[in-house]
Amino acid sequence: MSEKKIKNIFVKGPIEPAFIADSIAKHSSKTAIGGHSIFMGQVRKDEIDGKFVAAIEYTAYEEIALDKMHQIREDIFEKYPLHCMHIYHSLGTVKTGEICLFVFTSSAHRKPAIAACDEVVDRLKAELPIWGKEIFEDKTHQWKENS
Amino acid sequence: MSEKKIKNIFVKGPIEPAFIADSIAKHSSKTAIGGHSIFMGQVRKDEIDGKFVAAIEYTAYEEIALDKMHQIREDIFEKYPLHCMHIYHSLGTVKTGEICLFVFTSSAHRKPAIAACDEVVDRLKAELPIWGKEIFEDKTHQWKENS
Amino acid sequence: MEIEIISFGQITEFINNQKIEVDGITDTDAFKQYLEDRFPALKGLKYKLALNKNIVQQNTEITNQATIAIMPPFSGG
Amino acid sequence: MEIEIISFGQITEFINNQKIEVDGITDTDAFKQYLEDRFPALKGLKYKLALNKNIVQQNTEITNQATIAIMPPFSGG
Repeated sequence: MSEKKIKNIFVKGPIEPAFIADSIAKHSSKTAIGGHSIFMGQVRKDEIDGKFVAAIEYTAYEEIALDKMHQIREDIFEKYPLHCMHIYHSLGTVKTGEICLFVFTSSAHRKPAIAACDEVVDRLKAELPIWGKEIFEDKTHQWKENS
Repeated sequence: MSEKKIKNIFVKGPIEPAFIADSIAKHSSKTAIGGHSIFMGQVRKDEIDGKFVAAIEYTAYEEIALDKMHQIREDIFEKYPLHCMHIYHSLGTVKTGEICLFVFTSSAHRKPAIAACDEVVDRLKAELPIWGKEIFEDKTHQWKENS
Repeated sequence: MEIEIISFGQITEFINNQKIEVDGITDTDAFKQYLEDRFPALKGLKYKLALNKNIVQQNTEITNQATIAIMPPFSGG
Repeated sequence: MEIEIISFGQITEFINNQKIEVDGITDTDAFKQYLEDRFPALKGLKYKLALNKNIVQQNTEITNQATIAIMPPFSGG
């Protein structure tokens, strides 16, 4: 896992359920896997001062984000006995109810897959230079802040 | 969530990726959800004394299993602020590489979904009267034991 | 009295589902003893009983027409 | 010397990407001071710099032709 091969994680627009199904189906030939853990982030229709979020527009400093993600990937593979890990994050517009983040980890037994997935999501949110601009139904906006 | 409505969790044969995609897609109208956590169990091609597992055949004491699952569901909804929870477990034959368990939890923020999913999987494995018979490639078998 | 026995998992390999006529067995502890005498293979196993679809947690009275399930350790998931 | 500034997130609303000519600024601490003087809106924000695509963790020397990114708190996921 240690060759410096930077994988892309960015997808234009929402991540479709069919894409996720495809990703799951591809693992049926990996018969050493016993447990898969998935996290998906979905855009919430939050209400702020009486206005509803209609979409989030994501931008990123892509080079740094991919480089950081590569480091996180290395750390996680070092720490947990994983078979694989797939990460996708949207760029551009993702409407409420659509999926903007897909993290997928697999291992022989369930605990490492679950722990790794959780940790990747935490680190990704804290360390990747990605910004979400919440667009309200009336086209005004505010910048999202991770809590 | 407290009416005594026992949901079925059993699916004949493997759980298909397309079924999972469908289940995910159905949540796009639930715009209060911000995070989904999924766990999937996949049948491993374990090697035991030189023989490889070809499939697991699942049986259950269905009435008790569904009743227990109902209790677990109530406990988890009590404990975590979830929007929904879906659980499916195979009965009958599931081949190596196929999915036999699908647990899907959703909440406004990610942490409860992830914690609930993890806890459901733990409790389901410990408390539901379900048995897996590992069928080897030569048609001999052994009874699975959860570690 | 009449008891219906049902078995699961590996226990199905040596105890078939059956109705039995027993006397003098009034609770689940006594029934376990009866089972282990009749099916010695049970002794090496960790198993649980379910009485009328309730998992037995402590010694419980058995009444006529009871259904008792014999369940080896669970291995779902 | 010449520095290229790029901005992200809400900072794009008051700092455009641009090349600037500055003298006497030799490290990132000095550059922050320069930025906050020129763009007072930055003062209320928690922001980070990235120098030539590396996030600045501590005061770092700036050389000619550097690219400096100004990044508000991250909000991916």
